[in-house]
Amino acid sequence: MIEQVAFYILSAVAVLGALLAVSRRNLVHGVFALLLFFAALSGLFVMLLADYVAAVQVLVYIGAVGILLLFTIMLTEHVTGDDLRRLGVRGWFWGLLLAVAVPAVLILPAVLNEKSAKAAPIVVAQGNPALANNATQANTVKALGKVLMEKYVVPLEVLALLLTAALIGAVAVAHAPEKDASGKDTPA
Amino acid sequence: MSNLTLEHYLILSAVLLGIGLLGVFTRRNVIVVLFSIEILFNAANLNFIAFWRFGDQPEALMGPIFALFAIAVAAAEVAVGLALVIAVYRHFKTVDLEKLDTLKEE
Amino acid sequence: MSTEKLALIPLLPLLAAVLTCGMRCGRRAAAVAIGAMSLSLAIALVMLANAWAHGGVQTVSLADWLVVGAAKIQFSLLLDPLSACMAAMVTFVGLLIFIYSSGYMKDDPRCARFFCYLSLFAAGMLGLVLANNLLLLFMSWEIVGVASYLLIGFWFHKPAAAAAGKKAFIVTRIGDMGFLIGILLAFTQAGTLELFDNGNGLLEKIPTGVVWGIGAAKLISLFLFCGAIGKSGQLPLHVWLPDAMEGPTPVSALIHAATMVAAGVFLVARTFPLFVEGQTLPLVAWVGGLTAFVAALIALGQYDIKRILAYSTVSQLGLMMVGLGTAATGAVGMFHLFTHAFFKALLFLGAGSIIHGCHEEQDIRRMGGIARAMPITTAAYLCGALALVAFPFTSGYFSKDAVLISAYGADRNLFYLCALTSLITALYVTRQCVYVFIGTHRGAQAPHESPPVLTAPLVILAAFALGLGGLAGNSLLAKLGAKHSEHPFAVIATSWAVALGGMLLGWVIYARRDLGRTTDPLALSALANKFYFDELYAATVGRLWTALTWLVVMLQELLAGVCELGVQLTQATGQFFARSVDVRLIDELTMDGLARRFHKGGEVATGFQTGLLSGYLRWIALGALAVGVFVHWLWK
Amino acid sequence: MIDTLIHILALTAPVAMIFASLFAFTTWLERKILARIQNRIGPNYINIPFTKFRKTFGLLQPAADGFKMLVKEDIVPHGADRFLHLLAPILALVPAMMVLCLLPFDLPFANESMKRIHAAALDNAVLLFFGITSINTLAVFMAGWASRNKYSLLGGMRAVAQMVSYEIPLVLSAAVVIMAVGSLSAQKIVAAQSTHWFIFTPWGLAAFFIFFIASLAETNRSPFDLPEAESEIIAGYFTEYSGFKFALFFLGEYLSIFAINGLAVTLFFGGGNGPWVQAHPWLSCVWFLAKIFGLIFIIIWLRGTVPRLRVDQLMAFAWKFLMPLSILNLFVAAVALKVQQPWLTWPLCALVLYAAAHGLSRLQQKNVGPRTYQYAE
Repeated sequence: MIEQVAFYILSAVAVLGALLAVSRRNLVHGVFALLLFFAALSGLFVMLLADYVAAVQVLVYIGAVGILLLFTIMLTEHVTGDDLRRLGVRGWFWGLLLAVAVPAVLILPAVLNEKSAKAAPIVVAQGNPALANNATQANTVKALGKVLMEKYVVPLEVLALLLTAALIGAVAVAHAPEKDASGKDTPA
Repeated sequence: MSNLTLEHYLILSAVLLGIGLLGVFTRRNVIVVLFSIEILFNAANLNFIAFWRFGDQPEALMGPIFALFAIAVAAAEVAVGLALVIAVYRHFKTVDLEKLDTLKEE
Repeated sequence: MSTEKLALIPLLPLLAAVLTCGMRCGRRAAAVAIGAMSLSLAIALVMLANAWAHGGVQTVSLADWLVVGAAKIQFSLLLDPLSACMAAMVTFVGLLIFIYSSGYMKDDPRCARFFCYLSLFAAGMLGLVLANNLLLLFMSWEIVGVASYLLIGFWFHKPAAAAAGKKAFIVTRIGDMGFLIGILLAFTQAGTLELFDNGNGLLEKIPTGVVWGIGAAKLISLFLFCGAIGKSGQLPLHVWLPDAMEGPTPVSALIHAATMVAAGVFLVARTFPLFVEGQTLPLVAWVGGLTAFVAALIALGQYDIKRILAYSTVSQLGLMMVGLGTAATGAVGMFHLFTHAFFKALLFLGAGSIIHGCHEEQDIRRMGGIARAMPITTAAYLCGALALVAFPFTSGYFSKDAVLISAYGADRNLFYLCALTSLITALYVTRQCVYVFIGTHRGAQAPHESPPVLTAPLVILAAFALGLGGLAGNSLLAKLGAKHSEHPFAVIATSWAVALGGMLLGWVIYARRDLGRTTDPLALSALANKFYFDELYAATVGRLWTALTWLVVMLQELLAGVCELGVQLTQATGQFFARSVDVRLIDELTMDGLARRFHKGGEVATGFQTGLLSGYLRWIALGALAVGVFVHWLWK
Repeated sequence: MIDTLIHILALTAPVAMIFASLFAFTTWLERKILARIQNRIGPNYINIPFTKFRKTFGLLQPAADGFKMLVKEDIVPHGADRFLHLLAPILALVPAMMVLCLLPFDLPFANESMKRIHAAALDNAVLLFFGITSINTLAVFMAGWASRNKYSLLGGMRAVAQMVSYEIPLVLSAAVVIMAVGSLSAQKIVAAQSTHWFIFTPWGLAAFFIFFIASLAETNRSPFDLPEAESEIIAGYFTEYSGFKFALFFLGEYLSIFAINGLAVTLFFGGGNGPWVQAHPWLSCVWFLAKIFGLIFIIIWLRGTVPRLRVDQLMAFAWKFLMPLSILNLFVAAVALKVQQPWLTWPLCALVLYAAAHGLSRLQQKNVGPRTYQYAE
C-alpha cells in the first residue's frame, strides 16, 4: 500500500516537474522544475531498490547538471526567460502531435489488448514483488563494485576516457577567446 | 501488498518520453531542448532499472550498470552540449532555434 | 686500235660539257671544248680507218643499263662504215664550228655556258650516231633535242628566241612521240632493241608479226619515219626550223646545216632494212620530194639571209629523203648528206661573218656591195653557193646527180619534181648572191672584213665543198654499199641545164633591178608568209588545243560541282540529324532533360532542409513512429 | 509497514533535536571564542526580562538573537523571484538535516530492529551524504540569483564555484577511507576503526588534512568565506535576506558544519569509539559529540586568526594543490594497505606525501614575486 501511494506521488511529481521544465517561460524556474523531476526520479530508483543509482542520480544530476544548466543560462542573455513573443518554434503543432503519438504507439498495444501484452517480447518474471523479498540481496554497493571491476572493467575505462574527453572538449569549445591588447578577440 | 507491476513503470517512462519529445519538438530555446533531452535520458534510465528489477536475474546487476553508464554519458553530453550552446551564443548572439538555420539549403 | 676506245668519242664532249658548265671565263671554256672535240676527232678518224678496213659491223657492249626479266638493255655501241663516216663528219665540222664560235661569241658575257651547251650537243649527236641500242639512240636523240632548245633560246632575254626554242622543242617532240611508239612496237615484236646482236638483233631478224592488220615492219618503219620527219623538218613538221634562226649563227650552222637535221636521215639509213621489209620507201621518197619543192618555193620569197638558207636546208633534206626512198640502199641519200653538210656549214658560217661585218644586219634588202668590202668571205661563200646549185664538178653536183639518177630510175614523176626543185634552188641562190654581193651597200654602216679566226674555217670548208664530191665520191658510195648503176645521159643533161639555166634566169631577173627599193618580182605574198603554215597550225591545232583545255576545265568544274554537291548533301543530313534527333530526342531524354528533372527533384528535396532543428527531429520521430507501427503490425 | 515508519521517525527525530539545540550553543561558543581571540569578552550581559538576574555569561545570547530574528521584518526585494526567494533557505536547511541522520549515532535507547533498519537503509551512507550536500550548492545559487541583487548574484556565483571545486578533494579524501574499509556504510567504517583510528595512519592523516580544509570551503567558513565577504559584497548571497529566512540560512550553515565534521569524525576519529565505551555504550554518543566540538573549536579558532583567500588563490589551491595531493594520497594508501608493516609504510608514505606537498607548493610560488606596495611605504 505504501509503495503504491509513494509511487503515484513520485510519478506525479516527476510528470509535473517535467511538464514545468518544458513549459515554463522563465528558464531558471524551468531548471528548478527539472531538478525536482530528477529528485522524483531518484526517489523512484530508491523504490526500485537501486539506491546506489539513486545516490549517483542525485549527485550527478542535481549536483552537477543542474549547476551546469544554471551557469549556461547565466552566460546566455535570456536569464529572465524567453522575451520572445511566442514560445513554440514554427510548426509546433506537429511537434505536439508527434510527442503524443510516439509514446502512444509504445503504450497502446500493452493497453489495448492483453493478448499482445502476453506476446510482448519482454519476459516478465512471474510474480516478482518489488520490495519485500530480495531487499537484503545482492544490490549492495560491494557487489556492484565487484561486477564493475571484473566483468565491465573495459567499458569502465572507456567511460573514464569519454568523461575526460568531454571535460576537455567542453572547456575547449566554451573557452572565451582572450582579449588581445586592442580588445579584439584573438582566435580561440 | 504492493502490486506495482512493470507496466506502471513503463507507462510512466512513456509519459516522460512524451513530455521530453514535446520539449524537444516545440520549444524555441536551445536550453529548453537540452532540458527535454535530459528528461528523455532519465526516462530511459527509469526503464533500465524497472526492467532490471522486474527482470529474471536481478543479481546480474545489468540494470544499475546500464543506468550508471547512461548517467555518465548523459553528464558528458550535457557538458559538451552546453559548451556548444555557449559557443553558438557567442557566435550567433542568439539561442533561438529559428534563427540558427545556417544549415538551410539556400 | 681496238673498238673499246669507241666509247670515248661521245664521252669526251660530255666530260667537256660537265667541266665547262661551272666555268665563268669564256676563253678557258672554249679551250676545254675545242680540246675535247679535237681529241674525239682524232679517235673518230682512227675508228674510220678501222671501219674502212673491216667493212662489216663491230659491236661493243659497255654495261647493262636496264635488266627487265629476260630482256636486257645495254649501253652498246656499233662501228660500221656508215656510223664511222657520220662520226668523223660530225667531229670535223663540229671542231671547225667550235673554233669559229670561239671568235664569234668572244664578247658575249655567257660565252662559257654557250660552249657547255655545244659540247653537250656534240656528245648527244655522237652518242646517237654510234648507238647500237634503239633506246640509247632515243636517249641521245632527246639530249640533242634539249641541246638544240638551249642553243636556239641561248639569248633568252629576246622573247623571239625563247619562243623559237620552245617551238622547236615542242614540234620535234611531236615527231619523237611517233619514234617512241615505234621503239615500243619494235620491242614488243622483236623482244630486243639491239640493232646488231650477232644474229638475233632487230635488223638481223626482222619481226614478221601483224599488228592492227598492218605488217609489223611496215608499222615500225612508219613510226620511226615520223621521228625522222620531226627531227629533219620534213613537210608537216618543218615550221620550227626557219624560226630556229633566232639562235647565234654558229648554232644554226652546226645544228641546222650539218648535224641535227641530218639525224632523221641517218635514222632512216640506219634502220633501212626495216623500211625495205615494210615497203615504205616510196612514201619516204614522195614526202621528201614534196618538202623539197615547197621549201624551195618559200626560199624564193624570203628577205632574211639566214631564213633563205634555212629553207634551202629543208629543201635539200627533202632531196636526201628522195635519195633514200628511191635507191636500193641508203648510200645515195647519205652521200648527199655528207656533201650538203660541208657546203651548207660553209654558207651559214659565211652568212654569220657577213652579218658580223654588217654590224648584226640580217635583212638582204639593206645589204649589197659586200664583194668589195669582204673579198675572202665573198669568195668562200660563192664556192658554197656553187656547190648548193650543183654547178658541174662541185661536190653538190656529184651527190645531187646521184639522187636524180636514183629518182629517174625509180619514179619518173618524182624525177621531174626534183628537177624543177633544182631549178628553183639555183634561182633563189643567185637571187641571194645578187642581193648581197653586187651593187652598192644599202646598210647604215660600211661592212668590214671579219678577222682571220672567222675566215679560216670558211676557206677550209670551201676546199671541202669543191673537192669532196669528185675525190671521195666513188669510194664513199662503194663503202656505203651503193650498187654501181649506169649514168643515163638524159639525167646528166637535165642536171646541167637546170643548174646553169637557173643561174642565168636569176641573173636576168635580179641583176639590173634596183634591189631594195622596188618589190621583188617573185616574192609573192604567199611565199613570203611561208604558205601560212603557222597560221594554219594555229588555226587548227591551236584551236583544237584550246577546245581540249576548255573541255578539261569544264570536266573539272563538273567534278568540283559533284564533290560540292556531295559535301552539301552530307552537311544537310548531318544538320538534320543534329537538329532533330540529337537535340530533341537524345538531349531531351538523356542529357539536359534528365538533368533538369533531377534539378527539380533536388529543389523539392531542399524544401525539406529548412535548417530548423526541431523540424528535422520531428521527421526522425515520424520515422520512428512508422517503424513502431510496422513492428506492432508485424507481431500482431 | 507503520512500525518501520515509526522506527525511522524514532531514529531521526532525536538527532534533529540534539543538533538544533547544539546550534544555539555553538553560536554562543563561536562569539565567545572569537572575542577571546580578539582579546575582548564577547556576549556576557543578557538580562532576562522580568527578572533582575543579568550576569548569564551571555548564554542566553542565541535565544535573544533568535527572538530578534523572529521579530524582524522579512523584506523581499521588488522584482525578485518571490517563490525562489522563499525556497532558497528551505533548500539550504533540509539537506543539512537529512545528512545528519546518516551519521553513525548508536543511540542508547535504540533496540535491535531499529539498528537493523538503520544499517540497511544507510548501506551507502557516505555516498548519499555527498549527494545530498551537493544540493547545498544549489540552494546557495538560488539565494544569490533570486534576490535580484548584483552583489548577491556575485556572491552566489563565487560560492558555487568554490563549493563545486572543493567537492572533488572532499570526495577523493573520503574515498581513501572507503577504500581502506571497503564499504560505504558508516557503521562498518566506525567498526573498522575500533582498534586504531585512521588518523594515526600516514595516508589517513593526509586525507583528514585535505578533508578538513575542503569541508571548511564546502561550508563557506573562515579562510574560505569569500561569498559573504562583508568588505566586498556586503553579505554575499544572503544580503537580501532578513528576519527568519536569514535565521534559517544560519541554522542550515551550522547544521552542515555539524554534519561534515560528524563525517570527519566517523571517517578519521573512529566515530563513537573512545575509552570506557565498551562499559557504558551510551558513552559513544558523548565521545562522538566531544570529537565534533573539538573540530568546531579548531574551525572557530581558524576563523579568528586566518585572513581571507583571494578568488584565484582559492581556485588555484583547490585545483593545483589539494586535488593532486588527494589523488596521490589514494595511490599511497593503496600501497600502504597492501604492505602491512607499519614500521615501513609510515616513514615512506610520510616522506612521499610531504615531498609532494612541498613540491606542489613550490610550484605555486613560481610566479609569485615579492609583494610590491604601491602606496604604503
